[in-house]
Amino acid sequence: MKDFTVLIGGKAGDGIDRAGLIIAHILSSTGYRIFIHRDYPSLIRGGHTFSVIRASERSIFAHREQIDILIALNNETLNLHRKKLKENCFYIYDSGQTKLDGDACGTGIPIAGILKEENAPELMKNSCLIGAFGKAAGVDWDIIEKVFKISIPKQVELNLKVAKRGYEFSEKLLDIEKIGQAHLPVLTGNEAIGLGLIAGGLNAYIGYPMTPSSGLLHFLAEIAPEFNLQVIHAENEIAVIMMALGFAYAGKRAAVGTSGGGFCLMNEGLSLSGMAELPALIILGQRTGPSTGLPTYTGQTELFYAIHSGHGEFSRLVVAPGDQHQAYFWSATALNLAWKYQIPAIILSDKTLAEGISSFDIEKAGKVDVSAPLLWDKNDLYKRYQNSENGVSPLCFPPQNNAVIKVNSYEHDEFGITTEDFEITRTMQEKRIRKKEFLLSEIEENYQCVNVFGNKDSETAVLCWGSNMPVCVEAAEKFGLKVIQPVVLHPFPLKQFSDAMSGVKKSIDVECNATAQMAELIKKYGFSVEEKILKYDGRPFSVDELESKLERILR
Amino acid sequence: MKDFTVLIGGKAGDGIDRAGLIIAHILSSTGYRIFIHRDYPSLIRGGHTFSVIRASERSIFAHREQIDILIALNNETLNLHRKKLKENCFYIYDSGQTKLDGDACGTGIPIAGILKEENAPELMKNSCLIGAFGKAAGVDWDIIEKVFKISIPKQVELNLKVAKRGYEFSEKLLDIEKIGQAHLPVLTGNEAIGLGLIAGGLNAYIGYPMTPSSGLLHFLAEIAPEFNLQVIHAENEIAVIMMALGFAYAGKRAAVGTSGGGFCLMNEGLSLSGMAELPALIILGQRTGPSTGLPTYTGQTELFYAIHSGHGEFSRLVVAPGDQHQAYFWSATALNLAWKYQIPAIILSDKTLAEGISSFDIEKAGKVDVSAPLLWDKNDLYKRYQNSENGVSPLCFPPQNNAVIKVNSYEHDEFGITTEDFEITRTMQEKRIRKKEFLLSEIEENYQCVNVFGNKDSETAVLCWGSNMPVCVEAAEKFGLKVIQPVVLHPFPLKQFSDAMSGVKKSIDVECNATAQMAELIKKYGFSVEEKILKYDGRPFSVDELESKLERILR
Amino acid sequence: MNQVNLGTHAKNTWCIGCGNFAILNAIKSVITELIKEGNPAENFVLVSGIGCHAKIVDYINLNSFYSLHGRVVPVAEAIKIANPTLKIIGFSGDGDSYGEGLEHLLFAAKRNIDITMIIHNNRVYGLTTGQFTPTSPKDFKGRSTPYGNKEMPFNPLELMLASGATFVARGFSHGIDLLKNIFKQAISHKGFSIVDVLQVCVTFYNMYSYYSQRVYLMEGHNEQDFEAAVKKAREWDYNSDTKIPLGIFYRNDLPAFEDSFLKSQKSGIDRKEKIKKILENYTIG
Amino acid sequence: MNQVNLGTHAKNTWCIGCGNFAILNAIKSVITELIKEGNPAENFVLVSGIGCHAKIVDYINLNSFYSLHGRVVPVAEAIKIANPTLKIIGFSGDGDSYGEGLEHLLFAAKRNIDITMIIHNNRVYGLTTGQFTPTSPKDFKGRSTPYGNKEMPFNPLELMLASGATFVARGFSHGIDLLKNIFKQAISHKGFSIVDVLQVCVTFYNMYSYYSQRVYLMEGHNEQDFEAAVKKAREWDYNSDTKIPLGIFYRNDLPAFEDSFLKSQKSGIDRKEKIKKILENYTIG
Ligand SMILES: Cc1ncc(C[n+]2csc(CCOP(=O)(O)OP(=O)(O)O)c2C)c(N)n1
Ligand SMILES: Cc1ncc(C[n+]2csc(CCOP(=O)(O)OP(=O)(O)O)c2C)c(N)n1
Ligand code: SF4
Ligand code: SF4
Ligand SMILES: [Mg+2]
Ligand SMILES: [Mg+2]
Repeated sequence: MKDFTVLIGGKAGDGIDRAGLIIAHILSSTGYRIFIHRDYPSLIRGGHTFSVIRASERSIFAHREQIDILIALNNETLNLHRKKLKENCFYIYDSGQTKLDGDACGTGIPIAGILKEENAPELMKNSCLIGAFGKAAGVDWDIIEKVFKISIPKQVELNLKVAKRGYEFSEKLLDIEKIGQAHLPVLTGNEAIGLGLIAGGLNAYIGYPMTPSSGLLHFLAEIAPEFNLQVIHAENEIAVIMMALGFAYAGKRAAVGTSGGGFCLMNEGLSLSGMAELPALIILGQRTGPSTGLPTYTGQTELFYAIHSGHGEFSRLVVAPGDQHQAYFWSATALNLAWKYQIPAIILSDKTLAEGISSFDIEKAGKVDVSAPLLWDKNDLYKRYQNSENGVSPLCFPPQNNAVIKVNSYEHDEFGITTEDFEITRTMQEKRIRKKEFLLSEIEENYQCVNVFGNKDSETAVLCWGSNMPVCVEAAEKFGLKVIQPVVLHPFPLKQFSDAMSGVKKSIDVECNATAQMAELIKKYGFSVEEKILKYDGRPFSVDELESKLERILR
Repeated sequence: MKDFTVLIGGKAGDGIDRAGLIIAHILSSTGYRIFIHRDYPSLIRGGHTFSVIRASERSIFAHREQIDILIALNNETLNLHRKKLKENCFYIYDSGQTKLDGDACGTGIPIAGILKEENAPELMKNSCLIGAFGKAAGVDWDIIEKVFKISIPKQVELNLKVAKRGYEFSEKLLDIEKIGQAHLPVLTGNEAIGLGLIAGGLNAYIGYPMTPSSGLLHFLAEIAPEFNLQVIHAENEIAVIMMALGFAYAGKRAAVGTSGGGFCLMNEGLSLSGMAELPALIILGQRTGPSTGLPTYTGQTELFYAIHSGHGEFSRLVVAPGDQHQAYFWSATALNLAWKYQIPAIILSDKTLAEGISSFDIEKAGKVDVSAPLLWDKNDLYKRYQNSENGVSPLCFPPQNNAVIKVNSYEHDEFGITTEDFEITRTMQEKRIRKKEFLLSEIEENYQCVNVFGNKDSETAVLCWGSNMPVCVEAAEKFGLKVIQPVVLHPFPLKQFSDAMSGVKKSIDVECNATAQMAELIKKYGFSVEEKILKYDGRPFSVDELESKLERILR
Repeated sequence: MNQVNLGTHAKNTWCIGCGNFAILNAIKSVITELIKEGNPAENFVLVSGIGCHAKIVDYINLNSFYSLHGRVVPVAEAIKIANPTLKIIGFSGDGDSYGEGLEHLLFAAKRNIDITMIIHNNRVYGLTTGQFTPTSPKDFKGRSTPYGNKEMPFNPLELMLASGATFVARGFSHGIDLLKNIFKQAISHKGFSIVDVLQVCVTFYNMYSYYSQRVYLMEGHNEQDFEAAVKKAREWDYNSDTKIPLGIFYRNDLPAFEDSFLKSQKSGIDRKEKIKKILENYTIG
Repeated sequence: MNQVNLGTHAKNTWCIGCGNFAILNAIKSVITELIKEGNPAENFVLVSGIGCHAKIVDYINLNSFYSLHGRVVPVAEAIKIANPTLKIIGFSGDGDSYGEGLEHLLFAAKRNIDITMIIHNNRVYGLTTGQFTPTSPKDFKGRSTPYGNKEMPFNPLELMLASGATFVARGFSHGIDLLKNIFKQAISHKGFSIVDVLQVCVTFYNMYSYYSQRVYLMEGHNEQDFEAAVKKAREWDYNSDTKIPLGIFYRNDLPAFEDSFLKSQKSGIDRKEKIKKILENYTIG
């Protein structure tokens, strides 16, 4: 069995996340590629929460509905998820919490008894279940031992004892083959973005907690000392974006992360970034909206908003990576491009990507580096807004001897001094807007802005963007379809997209929103979609779900 | 002469605005229709400022470049504007301020001397020049006297004395015919919007000063007692929009006004308006952006932003009136529609409309009324978000016996209680989005959402929106072209627009922005424009300027 | 009207032991009393922000506006101005009203508008799982400050007194009788009232025993004396290790903002007639 | 370096007699002195908001960031953290920093970050032509409050003291020597400093003679004494008709925020190597 799924569920506060991650590490260290989908409500305790851990021989970034093993911390979990089991009895449960009815057959672990006997606290019940899972999946005990030793901060020995009891109590259900592949790290999308930013030269991260981007703030705050990163949790999102622009003025690469509500508050600063030509990188983690919505669930509703946010007209970059590898690559690249063109860049993430966990292969992600922006040559008088063919002016940063560096939110002349002159206004508007064309031709030439997956000869294509890419690729495989994913969404890579669409007779648009925003976007360029598969209940597509929706369309 | 233009200019702080307005009233009371274009820098004193007062037999809302009489308070004015004079010598100037060169010929008024002789303060120099203008334009003295008596708050007699001296000193330059038309009031666009809102049932206006919308705040604050209006100047724009939603919750119709930067800060509240289904009316006065830009100049750069602002997906209404009459009508109508559908509505205004002054004929503006929203029938249990065919739920307001009224920024059930259930989420998303279709069919049926002017049989159409409408209509007339103006921009009135476009072979897009946003918008519906006339230097088109641009295209 | 049922069908999802329960119970009992005393239930409007605290409006079967993070105050103000007969109670968190929305809070105090703000001050962001807030002590290790935060906390009572609040009090989530007492007086106070509740977050910042050892009820304190109030408020600065006074720090009867506002709509204004009249003023000459 | 020319090609557009000229002249002369004393000109960064006050950055030939209405503070803070060798001077208005951006100001004071904020407090919105601001007196008739505003003003000094500012002063635009003196000390102060300048707006709120009759320079005041500072700050509440003290109210040397922050980038971090190391921590088992 080289592709299987484990679901572990319980109440919020039960430590499901952590337990899921340990299971993932156990499977990862046997050579599997991992994806974890986390489903949890916006609350701290109570409420049903579960993690779907999928392991496969191949690199994966989507979950499946059908499960091979179910681990249930409570009755609710069993009731909600048992029907997804491929094999009726392949579940592990706490026999103290759950009374099975007539057709009982799973593996009940008497956790309370075990904990009591080992003199272990209640929160070690997860260790016990993980142990039981290990046996059920046929994992060698020493692998479990190794993972526990590294990942459990306190009382490892006791945890191991409890786990061992679970291991011994359980029975083997699956026969998981070992895979002779490198053991890869397992990361959230937020972490992949964070590492990409660092690879792209990040100096400062400013944030205000907001799901699903808080994890990025936490991650960067944690590793800050390693990179002399300045990580600031500011008073609100307005301060966040304004601080980022202050850093940019001082020559430091800054990024900020938020979700819809916080992004709203950053719009004024975004417009300033465009006007003052101060690079800014914004990670916009989408979730189910409008307004507070479902804070811990997903959505893809900010495509147009990202493209049109902020008043006035100016150039910007909008990219929507689809998995950890793209997240790493495009975070670094967007940061470099923001600095090269002195523009705002937006990385459209979402809950699925940001908090989804998967195996990460840095070699597969693509090479990135810190590329220097255009710097002042120190000849002549310094003009912060010197006009140029591609609209980009040489930069320098205070303190710089013999240069006066003035940036301005008003319309300004080349020196950055306020003007209301109509000719200068026109010239400067054009300077700022022109950058878009140069940016577009650079990226169409140098980057894979539109990805094509699957059967490239198919006349039917699945169109998708962002975190829907992996699930589309996997589901499309079954039907031999082509999958087209524009990863750069603005400026729109029309050349690459048209190439990708050549030969396509029927296209099926897959999005996590109710109004088919990407379909709407490409309409402007003369492309229409024949079918739409839209989901807007906060939950991402599973592979099986999308397969069955495609099937209905295709038959 | 039944269409002529007067330009009065000087330094900021010289009282040009006021003088222009008095001239307008003088001309208005002789039966002329008036339009004033005000050009002033973002500063309080110094800097060149001028008003172009145009008078015509016909209703007008645009200025001309060529002028009939120039009134110059200083040398700069003379130098900047003399070349626009149709007749070389038709200018009036302060002979104390300005030394003419060789070919001198205008009417120099020795203002300082006159003021001294009359013992009048310096600021009465404008009265002197207005008097001189009166004679030059052939206006009867008693008309001037009447206007002065009503519009000058202090020292009327002395002002009149000074004016009379100017009158006597001057000579007749033009022969202005009296026009046997009703004497109409002269209003800014902001004032027309304010009156429209009141006609639509406004109870509260919340604002934070920002050009070009501050005038609306000032106007409504002034007339508040007449209508028991609550007018609040809040601490910032976030408070402004949140207060508006508080008023809506309590059953009071509220509107807010701002410009781009303040609108950014309102985005989060806009999304809440969509989610909580609390009606909100936002007047977005566009100016030259991005960022602070040119605060006192114009632009049309927020079309897409108005349509896509705020995170998540929900229904909204976006209208862009083109002149005082449309401003009045659509402000009332948008307020009614916002309440009928419980959605946010945005009125896209701009500096040209908001601060432009023109004659206003309430009969021509169209009939408006306060229409009641759907109210709870007081049977059954009250559900704030009761699902319904068109997505609209019955309203009631606290205090309401036997009803508990809960609104919520989270996804919620029909009672307004938070939910994370996927089915309720889907249902509620659809409820909110569905309103758009019903709104669209209602407005396409009941309102003129797309206006057609000029030669309806022409195969060439000028496309425009917002405050460009009047200048397009006038310029197009010269060439016998059709003019198409969608006044509702979202939801897009495709049926009416297609009808308007039927028979059009060539279309010329006229916009005050650099990226042709409306052309971009209609592209999605399969319409392309053959030519674009774009202006983005902060200044509105004058009729002559647009005529010459059209001419270049048409020949 | 002797049976008041304030429950709803919403499932309570606070952690077991959370200090929010005390606030919920206290406010329910105070409102129940007020209703029994003759205040119609429909006259109450609850407003909340976003955070653990904010869920409280889902749990009380009264009019409510579940608003945005940091935006309790302007919503509450507007509802009050729109209809001064309503009793507005705002529930907010320390992240909510001392952080994201601090400015609104200060302006409401400045205006002395007649709303009651109850701050669930657990000195941590609960709902977003444990970051530092404006009242967390210096060196607090939260998820955004794993090496300790570098800022001193605000003393919100001092800020409120400096801003013009006319009723300022502090309660503790483990002293429900005091909470009831304070809430009732705060709601009855005409003008802006704020109650800072030291609400224990058992999950991310469990200060239960710390507080229990330090809190004491002020006695003999003159609530009308502004200087004394400031002094008392400064006794504990939310950082140093001292005794923590509880109770009402300040109370002053001054004209409330909404009183100087125009009264709610007289019915029967003939808008059309009046518009015509106004237009006459614009028809000069 | 004896000739310092701080002029620019921007045309000055303030009204004749505006109090902003005094602030401009004072700051130019202080900076000139500081440059002559050996502080490189390029080490100064001026930050402004939007308003009449904000134009000042166009008139001084030094590094500057002409920011947004209300957003001077976060920009100034970030530049300081990005490079602590820079001297950051923020120019802001009363609408700007006591209104729209008040929250940022309080947080900067709380952090005690080493920036200097100069508030051109003309108690009116100048640039938007005369509306009331948070420091306008009650009953002020501005364009948004033609019948008088209904709110008491803030006392910004009191708020600043309550927020943790370590240098608090008040100047007057018609006392340039005092301004110079205060500005120089404020800039030299290590930590957050604020100077509230009673700046006369001759066009919309001409308080020149009012102030002239009431201002006095504090003497014998102990700047280190917080209690005394609060008392002095409360002497005039920006509303009542009393004497108005000028000078430095408070000064305290405490650790500044940016000091506890990581120092600016060591060069030569091998990002790729370190990323690999971090990934190892995510490769468990
Ligand atoms: C504009 C915005 N930024 C961030 C968030 C995310 N968020 C939700 S609750 C919260 C913190 C709440 O902290 P607090 O007010 O102290 O409430 P508690 O959970 O502690 O009761 C944050 C940051 C949001 N909803 N909106
Ligand atoms: C977000 C935003 N809201 C409103 C404005 C409009 N605006 C520009 S300056 C100003 C007031 C400035 O007042 P103050 O800070 O006191 O400065 P002053 O002109 O008096 O020096 C306002 C409201 C703006 N630029 N941005
Ligand atoms: S996280 Fe803290 S504040 Fe939130 S419910 Fe749990 S204990 Fe209460
Ligand atoms: S309006 Fe007032 S503050 Fe502005 S420049 Fe004129 S006098 Fe100065
Ligand atoms: Mg909290
Ligand atoms: Mg001011």
